[in-house]
Amino acid sequence: MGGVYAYTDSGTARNNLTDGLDAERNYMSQFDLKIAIGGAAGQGIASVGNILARIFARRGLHIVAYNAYQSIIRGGHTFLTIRVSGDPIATHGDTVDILICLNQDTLDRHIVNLRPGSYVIYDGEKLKPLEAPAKVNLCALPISELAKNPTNKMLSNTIAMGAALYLAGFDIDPLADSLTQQFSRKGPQVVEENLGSAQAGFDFAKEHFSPLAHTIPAEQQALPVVTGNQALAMGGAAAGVKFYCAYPMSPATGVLHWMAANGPDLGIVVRQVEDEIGVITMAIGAAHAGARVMCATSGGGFALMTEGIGFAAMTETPVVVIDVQRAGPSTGVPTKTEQGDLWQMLGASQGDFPRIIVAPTDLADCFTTIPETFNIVDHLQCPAMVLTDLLLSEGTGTVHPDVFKWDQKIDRGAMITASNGSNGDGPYLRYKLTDSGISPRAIPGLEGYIHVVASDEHDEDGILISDEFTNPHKRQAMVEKRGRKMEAAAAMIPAPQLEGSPGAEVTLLGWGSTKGVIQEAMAQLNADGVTVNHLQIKWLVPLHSDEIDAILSKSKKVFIVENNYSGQFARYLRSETGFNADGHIRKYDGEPFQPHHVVDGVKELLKGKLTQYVPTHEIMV
Amino acid sequence: MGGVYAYTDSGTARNNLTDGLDAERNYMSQFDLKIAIGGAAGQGIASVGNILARIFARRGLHIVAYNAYQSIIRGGHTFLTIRVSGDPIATHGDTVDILICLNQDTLDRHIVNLRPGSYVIYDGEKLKPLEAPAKVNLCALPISELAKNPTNKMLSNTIAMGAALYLAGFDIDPLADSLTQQFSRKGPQVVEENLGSAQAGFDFAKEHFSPLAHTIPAEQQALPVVTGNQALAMGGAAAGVKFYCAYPMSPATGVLHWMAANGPDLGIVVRQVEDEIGVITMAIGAAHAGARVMCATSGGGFALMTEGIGFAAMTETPVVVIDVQRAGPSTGVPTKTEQGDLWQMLGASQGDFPRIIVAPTDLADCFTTIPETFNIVDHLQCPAMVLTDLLLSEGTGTVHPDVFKWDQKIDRGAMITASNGSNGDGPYLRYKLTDSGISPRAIPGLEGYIHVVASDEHDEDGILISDEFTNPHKRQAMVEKRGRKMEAAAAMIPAPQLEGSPGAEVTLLGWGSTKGVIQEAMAQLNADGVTVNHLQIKWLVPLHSDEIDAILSKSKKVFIVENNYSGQFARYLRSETGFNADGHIRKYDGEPFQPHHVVDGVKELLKGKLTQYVPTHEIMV
Amino acid sequence: MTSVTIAERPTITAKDFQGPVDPDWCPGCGDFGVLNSLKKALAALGKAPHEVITISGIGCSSNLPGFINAYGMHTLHGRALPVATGVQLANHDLTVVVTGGDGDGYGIGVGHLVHAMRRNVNLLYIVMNNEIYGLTTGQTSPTSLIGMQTKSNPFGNMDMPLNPLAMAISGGATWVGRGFSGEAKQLNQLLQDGMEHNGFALLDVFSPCVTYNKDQTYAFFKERVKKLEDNGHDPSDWRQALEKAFTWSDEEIPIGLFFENHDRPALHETEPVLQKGGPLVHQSLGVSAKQGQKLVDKLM
Amino acid sequence: MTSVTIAERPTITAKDFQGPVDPDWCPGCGDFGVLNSLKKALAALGKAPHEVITISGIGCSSNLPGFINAYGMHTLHGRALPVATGVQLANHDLTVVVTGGDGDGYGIGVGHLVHAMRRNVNLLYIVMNNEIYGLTTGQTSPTSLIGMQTKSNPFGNMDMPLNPLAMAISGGATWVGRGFSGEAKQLNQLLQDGMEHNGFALLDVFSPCVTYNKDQTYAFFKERVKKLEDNGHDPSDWRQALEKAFTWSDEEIPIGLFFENHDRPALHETEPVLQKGGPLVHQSLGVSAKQGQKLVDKLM
Ligand SMILES: Cc1ncc(C[n+]2csc(CCOP(=O)(O)OP(=O)(O)O)c2C)c(N)n1
Ligand SMILES: Cc1ncc(C[n+]2csc(CCOP(=O)(O)OP(=O)(O)O)c2C)c(N)n1
Ligand code: SF4
Ligand code: SF4
Ligand SMILES: [Mg+2]
Ligand SMILES: [Mg+2]
Repeated sequence: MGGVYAYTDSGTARNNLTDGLDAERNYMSQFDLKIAIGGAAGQGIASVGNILARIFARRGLHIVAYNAYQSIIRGGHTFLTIRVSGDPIATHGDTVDILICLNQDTLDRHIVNLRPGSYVIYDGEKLKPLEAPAKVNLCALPISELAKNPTNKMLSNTIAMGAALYLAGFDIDPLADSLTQQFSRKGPQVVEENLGSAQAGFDFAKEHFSPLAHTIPAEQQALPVVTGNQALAMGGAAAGVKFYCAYPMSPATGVLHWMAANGPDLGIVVRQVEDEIGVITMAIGAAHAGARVMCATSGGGFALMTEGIGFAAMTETPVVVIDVQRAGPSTGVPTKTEQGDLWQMLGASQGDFPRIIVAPTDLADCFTTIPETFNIVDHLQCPAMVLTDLLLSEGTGTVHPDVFKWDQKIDRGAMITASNGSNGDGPYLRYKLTDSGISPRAIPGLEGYIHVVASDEHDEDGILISDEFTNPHKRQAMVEKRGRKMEAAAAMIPAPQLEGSPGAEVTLLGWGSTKGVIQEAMAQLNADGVTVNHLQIKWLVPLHSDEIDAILSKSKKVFIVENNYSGQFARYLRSETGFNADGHIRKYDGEPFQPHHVVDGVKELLKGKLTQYVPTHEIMV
Repeated sequence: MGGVYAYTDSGTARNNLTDGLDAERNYMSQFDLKIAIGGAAGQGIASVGNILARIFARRGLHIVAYNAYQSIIRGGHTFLTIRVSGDPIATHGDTVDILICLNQDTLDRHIVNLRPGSYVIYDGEKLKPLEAPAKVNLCALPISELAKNPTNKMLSNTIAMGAALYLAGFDIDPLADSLTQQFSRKGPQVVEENLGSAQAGFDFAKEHFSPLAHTIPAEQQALPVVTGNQALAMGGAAAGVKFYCAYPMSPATGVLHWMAANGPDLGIVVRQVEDEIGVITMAIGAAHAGARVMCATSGGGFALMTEGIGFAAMTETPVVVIDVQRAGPSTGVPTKTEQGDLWQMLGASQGDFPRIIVAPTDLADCFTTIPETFNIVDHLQCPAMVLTDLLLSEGTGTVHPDVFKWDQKIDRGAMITASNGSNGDGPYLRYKLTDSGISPRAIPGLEGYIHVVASDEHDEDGILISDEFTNPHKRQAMVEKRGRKMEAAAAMIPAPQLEGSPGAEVTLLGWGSTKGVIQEAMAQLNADGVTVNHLQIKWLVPLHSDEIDAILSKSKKVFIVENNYSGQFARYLRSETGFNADGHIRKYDGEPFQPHHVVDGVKELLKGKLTQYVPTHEIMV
Repeated sequence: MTSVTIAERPTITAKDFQGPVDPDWCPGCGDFGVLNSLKKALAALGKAPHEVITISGIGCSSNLPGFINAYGMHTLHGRALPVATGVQLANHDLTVVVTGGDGDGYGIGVGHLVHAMRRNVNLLYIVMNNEIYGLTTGQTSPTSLIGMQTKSNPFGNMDMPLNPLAMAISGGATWVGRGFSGEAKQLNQLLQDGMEHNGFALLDVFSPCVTYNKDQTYAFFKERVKKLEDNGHDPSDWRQALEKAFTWSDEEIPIGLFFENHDRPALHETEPVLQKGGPLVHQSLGVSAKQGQKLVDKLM
Repeated sequence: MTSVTIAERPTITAKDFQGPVDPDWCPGCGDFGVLNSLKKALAALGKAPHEVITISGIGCSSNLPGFINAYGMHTLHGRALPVATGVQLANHDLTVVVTGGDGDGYGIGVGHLVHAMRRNVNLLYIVMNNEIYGLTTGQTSPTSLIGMQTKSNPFGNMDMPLNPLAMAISGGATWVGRGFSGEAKQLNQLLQDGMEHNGFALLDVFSPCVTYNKDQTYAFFKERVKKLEDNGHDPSDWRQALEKAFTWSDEEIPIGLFFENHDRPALHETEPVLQKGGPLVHQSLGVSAKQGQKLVDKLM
């Protein structure tokens, strides 16, 4: 039996809930610290995360933060993990060194997962830990004693930060600076309360505990902290986006918020539209008029855009749509991650036409991909879909400041923007049949280039061949003209490269946002004596099938890692190459892979009894 | 290079324009007659076609009619071919025996394609043939002399029919009966004019020409003449559809028109909705309330429905959507055929979920498929897409009256429709985790079964696990529950069967509406000494991959025939099986395959120089 | 449908509509008031929970069906009305209540609203209008006032807000009202009347978002709302109704029943199949041999 | 944009707008009248063809851009308005004329219409209202009258028709008119006024479908239409405008300018980026090093 579920019936195993958390996996920097903060929505967790992230990033440490949250404004359970390292990192890691619990629920959920030597910080007067695993340090703070103002509930967060910084081996000054900055607009009293409380937390920890043993790297150039959505938006600005329109949808709304806040300064018109159909069609209108145009949504909003994607293709209008994937189908789990929209991108809209699909692989790549993609779509005059996911788009981390290159090449392709444009002989033909399939496009308003673009099939001059003048030969020529444009596409992008030793036992194959987790798993596996190399696919359409096939055919065993149920990439790869992977590591519970999930999966698959491994998420969020 | 165009770069040849029309290809019945009528929209061509079709079908002959028309109400060029045979037939064939030209344009376009021995009928007073091929009989009618009322322009059609019937070897009576019936409501004078004119045309032909040489079979049981859309609608009625809603869209509107005309009598509520988003969501509402619900659209309308498809999947609501494919992308060519929506069906909506996709293979199958599909979706509680195309849905032909079985099995699956329904112990759980993944559904209004269905992810009891109660383990269980439902699907449908000799040189592989043309090509090829067998795929999801693979792996050479540019089925098949075909025969000019296109393609591909053959449509319509 | 006759019914109270989980709305959210009044109104009308279906789109307000004990559908963003139309036509014995937000109903879903109104589908549509997108954490909605600063308009909204009541009155809704979740008693009555009305009833409710809308707060409305019934408004007069729909000032924002029209049949009453055969889901399926023969005969 | 100043302009006539092919509408179709009047109105305003863009959806009426010499976009069914909004905001030097049918604009596209009106996008929207779906060969449209028999309602339509003018007047359109393709002179004037209006102008035009609508024919309208300007109508008074919008009888179907409001800025005038920098397509692209540094600094 088969169908779209063809791959999923093969034997599947679950990892043991506590498996993989016991082993020490600090194979990277000397300095690698993981702090987690849990509590209810509305308890200020994101702000604790932001303060800590900035503190570390300002002294040049690398951070990655992942927030497991829910679609409610107050209550429920939010769990933010922030990992800090002396070296560049790409995931929030596997374990927690310091757990800050803002409510009992957090203590109950997470204490069982703590490793020996780790700390749990909580309000000792209000919360009671369940039995903790051996050698976990219970750091119960007497909050009411330490707080400098008993009516300010948020001070407990400040106290916990003070304690955490001591345990992490840092001094208090950067926290003091941050708090001063953060609270100065609320007046000196609030600043004082916060500074005093932070100090009290710090001192209490100093008195009762010894800090984690690691060497803190010397202070370096400060690093910017960015979310994937911000990086995408900034990439858009750098690429020369002049018109951004969107309809709010988690987890893509961050792009809109950045654009709305910065657009007016940057000369970008930003419009919130009535729905996603309006978004894509307004985007196409503005793009046809000559602007570089971007929009972003998530899977459900993209579904509404699909008719428009075909319209862009038929009129040959370049437009870039970001789809930030979340757990589906349908409304699904709006605050959880998944790589479940690939086939929606591949199948968006009826008929055959050129499209670009690209899945950025990390935060820096979110920025870089946008100008790259615009140059391609302007050249090919077709729509592009940029496929990220909640993990990447709402994920937060440091990137090197040089990533933000503002002098991007802006190549608008064969575009006529002035009346003395390169019309050549004869009347202007918007859809001139050329060898490349690319026909110079003139923007409306120019004398001498009048033409009509249509969603109906048309002739070289734009006149419809769908009504009175149907003609199978012209129709065939137009289909082939559009199709030919894809021949140039592959040459515009680099082929994917194998990372790691070519002769390795296992090749891990992933796409998009899983790059970091696979790399980290690869390092761990290699350290564990399992030789692994890695191929990450960014450009999905066009796909460098031959190059990929050449790499994979030399691999000993290929395991595909993806964050969905049905193996959307595995099936797509097979449709393009016929290639069958040896094993699959999949996750579709809403939470992202952690490195150990992949490590465990590889080891399990190597035993040869399974073809598919599905880890069970240990952290209950 | 690859991407969605992977297959299309391989060497492609064009047939010569007149190639394949010269050879005699009457390998079927002793009696095989092709009449074509051409003119402008508004000249009454469809009505001539209908009259002739009924005349032949009433005496038990088999007919197939295909109308090449345009998206205008008056003017342009319409070309209707009607083929009549003593044996069952499935295509309108390759050639024309009698060409009726209602305007000069038709004469100019089509006379060049006529074979020796054929006839061209036209108004000799108004139209002038270009040079005709040798031995074509020019049957110029003196219309003004023969017409019984000079002011009634439509009489020239009647005269032409009279002449055509004589040339075809029939007598005039059935035409007289038809005309009487057709015009009786316009009064005796109009009837008289028509009868007299028909007779005049008949007599004129008798006087000047000898009829075609063939034996006319004895009169048999009359056969019903039906379009694919009518058959789909009737299949819906037979399946127990109680609610039909749609938004008009060519070429799917015929289903709506049939339903609107017959629904009230049959107890079917028929609603025209404001758009296709409204259609699919209204359909889901009615289906959730307990009705069997169907709707139909074409690719652009389906694009708007995709978000709803995911909603049906998530709420586990059975609903059947017909997509009648037309030439895309976008508005494309609304009156032309294509098999270009397969990937849209495969990719419709974000996330992974069960869906059924079925492509009926002929007119009778249009009827039969609908009750089959309803029983499957009621069992699996998921959406189904029925994929036809303009060729099949607007194509007209005879079917055996026994095809219309009205005592269809109606199996609504695990459905609780009364308060004493099978609830078992404990509270009712709409999404109970079961081995099969199927959970009994209760319709709203029953005491004891209150529940809420949601597009958000939910627990067994329907309570959301997307907001406050997110839980990766429950999420995983729910994804797997829905996925498990597909395990039952394949067993509910028959595996495809190879037709023809298993050891043949070539296996022709097609899907959906191309069955007839491939069968006819196979017969021709076998007659020409090229042994060919044939595998036609109807059920696309689930796909019997193993069975198909087993058949194809035994084939010597597999050529895939499909009516699109990018090889949507070839790519899908490869995604499911890894199977690579040896050659491809594709057409994407808006017109359907004719048997000789496939015959020529096979012969060309067998020469070994090409992997893809694209015929050029000879008939300029 | 299996239902008991009124005489045998046990007394129904608001408690019977207590949902399986507590609402996860922010403390103080206006939607609590709507939910409570709805439960009371249903009880006051003597509806049994299984006779009622609430249908919503997506948004904070659209979470309501999960918080009430009744059949429910939590559909797609903006699509509650066509779903509800399907439900209502398939089983017109059900009491259909549609609930949602201003973004859901007046933004992405407004096209369906326009058509549902003119078709006079028999249902009550409650729009919890907080002049903001709540669930997506605070963007401009179609009813956000000019100048309002939101995450999507940090420099102030410049799009003129939509006037839902004027649109409904001039668009064919046969019952048009506005409530305020701070006016529970009137709201309860409006909900009852709207459910009793045969045809399309639109009830816009000011339901403050305490988290994201700092402009249109409880206090804002408390100061301004004036009850139509206190001022001799005649809801059968569309001119008066429109006049009041366009009234919005610091002195007066009218609430109450703006307009009603009892002269038009509801959609299901215009469907011969339903008039003949009763609720569709209880009618028999398929085609008899005789009917079938007639259909085939037409083809010959 | 390269354009000549008015003084240097060659005289423009309707002929300059002659399209590349003849319309393939049925002989007698009302849309011919609209096309002809539009060409004349454009010429009367002295527009050069390349300064104009016509944007349509899908339908017989939506084929118009193919039949006039101007820039054009023949978009998706129901989506002309958001496309046009994008064009207008990207280049507000263009004269944007949107054309389409009643099904396109009041049916599938009505949600966009509602929002485009309240945003006051500067364009003229011409709806060729034939009370039927023409291109799809004759189904009920949102303006089809009750009782009308069509292929999708062979037993007679029962849905109340939508009143586009009432919707526009109460929905924020700043210029609302109705023409009749049998009244060429008035139509020409209305088209000119609508194009000259700064903001959203809706012009509904009775444009008979001679092939599928046998009820609302030329004769039907000829007998009933009355010109507003002949009866002292005051288009600045929304109450009068609504009164007239609801007038539909065998004695009077008003045509002319129903309503206008010059007090609201058009959408592009509320966009600071456009007010500062002129048409967007002519502004420079990208981010300077200095601006970029500021953006990165915010992240540290
Ligand atoms: C197609 C689609 N687009 C966007 C969203 C994201 N979304 C969810 S709720 C919402 C707006 C909610 O606003 P409103 O209807 O006013 O409800 P409130 O939360 O204010 O009660 C949006 C935009 C979605 N779920 N689906
Ligand atoms: C998404 C979508 N649904 C349906 C159609 C089919 N369609 C084309 S035109 C049309 C209606 C046209 O009616 P109207 O807008 O009134 O234009 P008219 O032909 O009467 O001028 C429809 C339903 C389509 N093109 N796209
Ligand atoms: S965000 Fe606003 S609308 Fe949503 S629950 Fe909170 S207060 Fe209510
Ligand atoms: S069908 Fe009607 S609307 Fe279309 S062109 Fe013909 S007359 Fe005009
Ligand atoms: Mg809201
Ligand atoms: Mg129309």
